[in-house]
Amino acid sequence: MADVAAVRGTGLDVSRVRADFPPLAEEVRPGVPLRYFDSAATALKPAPVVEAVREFLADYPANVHRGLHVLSERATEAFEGARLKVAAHLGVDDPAQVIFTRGTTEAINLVARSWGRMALKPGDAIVLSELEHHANIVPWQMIAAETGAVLRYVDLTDDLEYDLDSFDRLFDDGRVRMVATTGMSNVTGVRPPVEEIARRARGRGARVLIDAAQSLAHEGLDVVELGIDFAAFSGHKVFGPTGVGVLYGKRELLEAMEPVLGGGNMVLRVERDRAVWNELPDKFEAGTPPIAEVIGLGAAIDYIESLDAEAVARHERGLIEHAHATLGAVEGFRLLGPSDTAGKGPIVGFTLDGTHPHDLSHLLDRHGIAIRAGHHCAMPLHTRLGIPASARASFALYNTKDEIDRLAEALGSIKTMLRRR
Amino acid sequence: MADVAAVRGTGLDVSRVRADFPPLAEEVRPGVPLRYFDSAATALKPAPVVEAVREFLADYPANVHRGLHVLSERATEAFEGARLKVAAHLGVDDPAQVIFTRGTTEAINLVARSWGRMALKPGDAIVLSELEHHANIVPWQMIAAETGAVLRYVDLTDDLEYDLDSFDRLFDDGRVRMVATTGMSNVTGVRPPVEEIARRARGRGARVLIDAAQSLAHEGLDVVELGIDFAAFSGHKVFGPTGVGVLYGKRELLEAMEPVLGGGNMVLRVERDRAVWNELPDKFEAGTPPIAEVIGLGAAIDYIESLDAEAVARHERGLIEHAHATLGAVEGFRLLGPSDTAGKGPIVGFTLDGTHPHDLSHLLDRHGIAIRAGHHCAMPLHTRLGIPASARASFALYNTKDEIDRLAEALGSIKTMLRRR
Amino acid sequence: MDDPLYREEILDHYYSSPYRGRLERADHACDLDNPFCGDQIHVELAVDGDRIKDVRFDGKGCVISQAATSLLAERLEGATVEEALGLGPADVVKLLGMPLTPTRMKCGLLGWKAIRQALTPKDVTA
Amino acid sequence: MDDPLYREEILDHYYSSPYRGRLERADHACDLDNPFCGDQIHVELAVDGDRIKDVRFDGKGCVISQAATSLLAERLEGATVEEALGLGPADVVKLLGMPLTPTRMKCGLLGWKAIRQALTPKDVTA
Ligand SMILES: Cc1ncc(COP(=O)(O)O)c(C=O)c1O
Ligand SMILES: Cc1ncc(COP(=O)(O)O)c(C=O)c1O
Repeated sequence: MADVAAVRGTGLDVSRVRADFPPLAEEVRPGVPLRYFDSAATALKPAPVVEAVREFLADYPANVHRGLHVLSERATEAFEGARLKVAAHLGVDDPAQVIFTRGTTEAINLVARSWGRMALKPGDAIVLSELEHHANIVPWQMIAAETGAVLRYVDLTDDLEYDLDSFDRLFDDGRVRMVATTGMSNVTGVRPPVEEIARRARGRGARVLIDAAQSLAHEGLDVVELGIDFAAFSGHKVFGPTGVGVLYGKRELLEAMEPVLGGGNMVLRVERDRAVWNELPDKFEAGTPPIAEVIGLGAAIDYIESLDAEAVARHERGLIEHAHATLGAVEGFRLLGPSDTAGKGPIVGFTLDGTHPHDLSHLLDRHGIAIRAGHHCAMPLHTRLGIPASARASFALYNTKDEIDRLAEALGSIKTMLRRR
Repeated sequence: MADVAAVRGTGLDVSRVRADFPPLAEEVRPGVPLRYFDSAATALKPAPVVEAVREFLADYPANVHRGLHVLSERATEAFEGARLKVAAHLGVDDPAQVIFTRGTTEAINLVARSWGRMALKPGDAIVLSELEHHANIVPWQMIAAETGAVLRYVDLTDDLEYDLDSFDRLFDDGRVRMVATTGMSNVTGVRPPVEEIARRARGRGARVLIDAAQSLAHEGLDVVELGIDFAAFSGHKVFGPTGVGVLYGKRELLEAMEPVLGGGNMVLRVERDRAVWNELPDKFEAGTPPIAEVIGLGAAIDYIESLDAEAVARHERGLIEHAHATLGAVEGFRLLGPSDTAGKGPIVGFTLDGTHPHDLSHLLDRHGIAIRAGHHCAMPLHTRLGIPASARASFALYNTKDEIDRLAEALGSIKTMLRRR
Repeated sequence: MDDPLYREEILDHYYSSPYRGRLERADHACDLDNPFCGDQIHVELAVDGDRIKDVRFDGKGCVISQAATSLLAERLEGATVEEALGLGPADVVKLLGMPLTPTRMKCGLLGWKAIRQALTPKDVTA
Repeated sequence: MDDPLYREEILDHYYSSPYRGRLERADHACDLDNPFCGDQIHVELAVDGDRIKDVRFDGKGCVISQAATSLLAERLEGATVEEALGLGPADVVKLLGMPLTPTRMKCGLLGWKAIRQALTPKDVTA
């Protein structure tokens, strides 16, 4: 791999990182090594994450909370330890502000339903953008239908970037109560200016939710510094296991909000006809939590923090610049979103003229190359683009420029192969 | 182990089964082997389950649904294969009736909210019993508060068994719309007569939900034969991973019900202001599902089905009879619930005179013995019993009579140690 | 790295199917789409008694969805309606000459579903 | 299998604490319970100036919650209110002479919380 040595100089030893991710050493078919460009769908899991999950399931698979035997104490310690790690990673002092969910989707639904029911009145507005994933659209549609609130969409620029002028105009009538925005588009990699969005929204009395599902795999998120009200992300996209996600919320809001799920652990007392809610974070964690998964997420956070964040960012910036240059040179390649890499993360949404994304993805798989094809759960964005589907190559810290070169080559050869005879 | 040979004759090779559960071979402290009597909180996981989860995370950690590369196809196949296994285990032909959730708690909440909003009117009644776990009480309290429905509780007999006469009387005014009952009390092991409950409820036009969280670890559940409308269980209590559970529902009901969580996968189409729901089961599975966990649950179902169910039942019957006899002989031991083992599963809820359950559990841990102490998320039952907390020893197929003898001995020695001087 | 699924014959059906187009008079027709990939298919059939005389299709989509529809059209011209309704997913796979993964199956079966739906008496359609 | 946490001294505090009972006149009092295990504690304090003269407690619960409260009562008789409010969880652990697991900590701190709450000026209580 040509660029490994170069990168080493920057503080990220990519070949060592790659050794932590078993599939990268595999061949998907004899002689065809895997090139994994689907980290935006789910990231590969480093060995310590896999081991943390395995260890819990095999060695101390006990339920947490109020167990008084050795296995349960160990499980509880690992579980609550992971909460501390997540809190620290988000810049939060108080671990009770970290609620474990199944994923980003459940986290956003929790806010939409619980905060929404409490705060939204008919005519109130929720501001979204066409960059959003369905997870940050449909829950708001549902609560809007229930409360009589309305959705407003920020315009995108021609480059598919978040338009702050359009954003400002949505506040004219003073009805905006919530601004929910992705930290990074999962289709184009575009990063809305969340600091500025948060600042302006707060200044106008609106709450702010950041969908950090994509961004947190590439950059930190200091929720306190940003002063945001809610943030959501998924374990499986930040090198952790499936089945776990996080909702961060401001304490005053979480305390005022009603729980969404009823059951064990979220109550202090249950009588026949009423119950008294437990304190944070338990109030929002009904039932047996995803214990192995939370512990695995803790290991993933450890993994991320063990790396030099600056070096990772530099490496990923190198990847996206290389991808724009190399893939952009392929005949018929059309990039979705800005060609300038400054405002985006390492995700390349594209189409290849005359080729359906499904065929492309299918045929790339013959080359061992994993990308995604489809609407990527971002139909409003595709409607705006006037295409039903697109192809997406997404990169993570374990990818290399060399791999991207293989993608460019494969695109070229597929284009030739599919050429109309 | 004295009884292993005896049990072998019945078709269950307990020592071989034990070898599948790594913690059973461990010492919790030097010289102190683990005796795990906390399976009702969470069951230990057999090696094939641990391996199935590990394999997904390490070797093919791809997102499911509509991925066109080799890893994603493999993940999708394993994921949907697990759904088929669960369906078959429940006697269901149509896998779309199997919805994956985080656990029993989320499954019951889904029904309470979605079916409840659709079906419940002010004054309608939901029938519960004091045997229920908070997971089968609080969600109904919440939807009752929202819809104006009321809860009615079936009386228990003096032996803490489900009283069918009292049950019948609750139907006098024709307002009962739902009967939700546990398949097995997690405190006493009592098994309500679910067949009869289902028959009578159906005959009076009420829907039936079975909380199979405890029962499914010990006996099959044929939802079609029972003719029930909904059933819920958790992976982690049937030897599977944490983070996954199942809701079974009748197709006609699931089709009429609205989704609870919005996001990716549960929609066919998303426009700016509206969305069209997907078909079953996707409509109720928003976002990235717990993929590793579902696959692990599939392995757990395989494991259960690889054993001779009759032999397991006989073994567990032997355990509970032995426990009643042996523990019952300990001075000051008070059994909660019926002393007849016929109507109960392998769970012993008890108190030991003059000993607080917490001290008991703490001190048993010194003997390597893991039990639970507390209200076990069944406060209404404890209120009825007039005690704030109890101790619980719960058994699974991997326990032995020999282990139960150790528990009896330890109870005796703790009683002596704590004796007032 | 060639994929036998995308062989010459299949690409011919994709790029220049003789069955692409519209009929002067269709007895049955159906529009279907797969929102997940945006594939769209329109099929038309002309039937004489219980025999299928002509099949045409139109649509946008991936090679597999379009070629499979064309192959089906070829297979069904001259067949009886009963025969057409008797075809299952396995027959579509046979026409394509290659097994499909579950995800690709959805592409492969779009035309089959449309034809089925077109030929199914309306009062029985779910 | 003996547990040093449940040693003679602790059991004495549990079974026959000299601090169990009620005061004739209490200046401060508090009731607390832990719904998860049903432990209940009632504490009373008599204060002279800024000095704690007498402490009594009553309650039901596990050895740890009751003994810890008794040990605290012993420790606080004669101490200043400021000193009492300065005690933290670590001090309770020191009195018990053994580390507690997080779950057991909840038992161990019940009396400490009750005393703290009793001594905290009411307008500051959260
Ligand atoms: C009878 C019963 N129902 C429901 C539950 C809740 O299951 P979970 O915590 O896995 O959601 C449990 C276990 O805690 C239980 O024993
Ligand atoms: C930006 C964004 N938000 C939300 C989600 C939903 O995450 P999950 O499916 O893990 O709930 C995703 C990923 O699918 C995403 O990319």
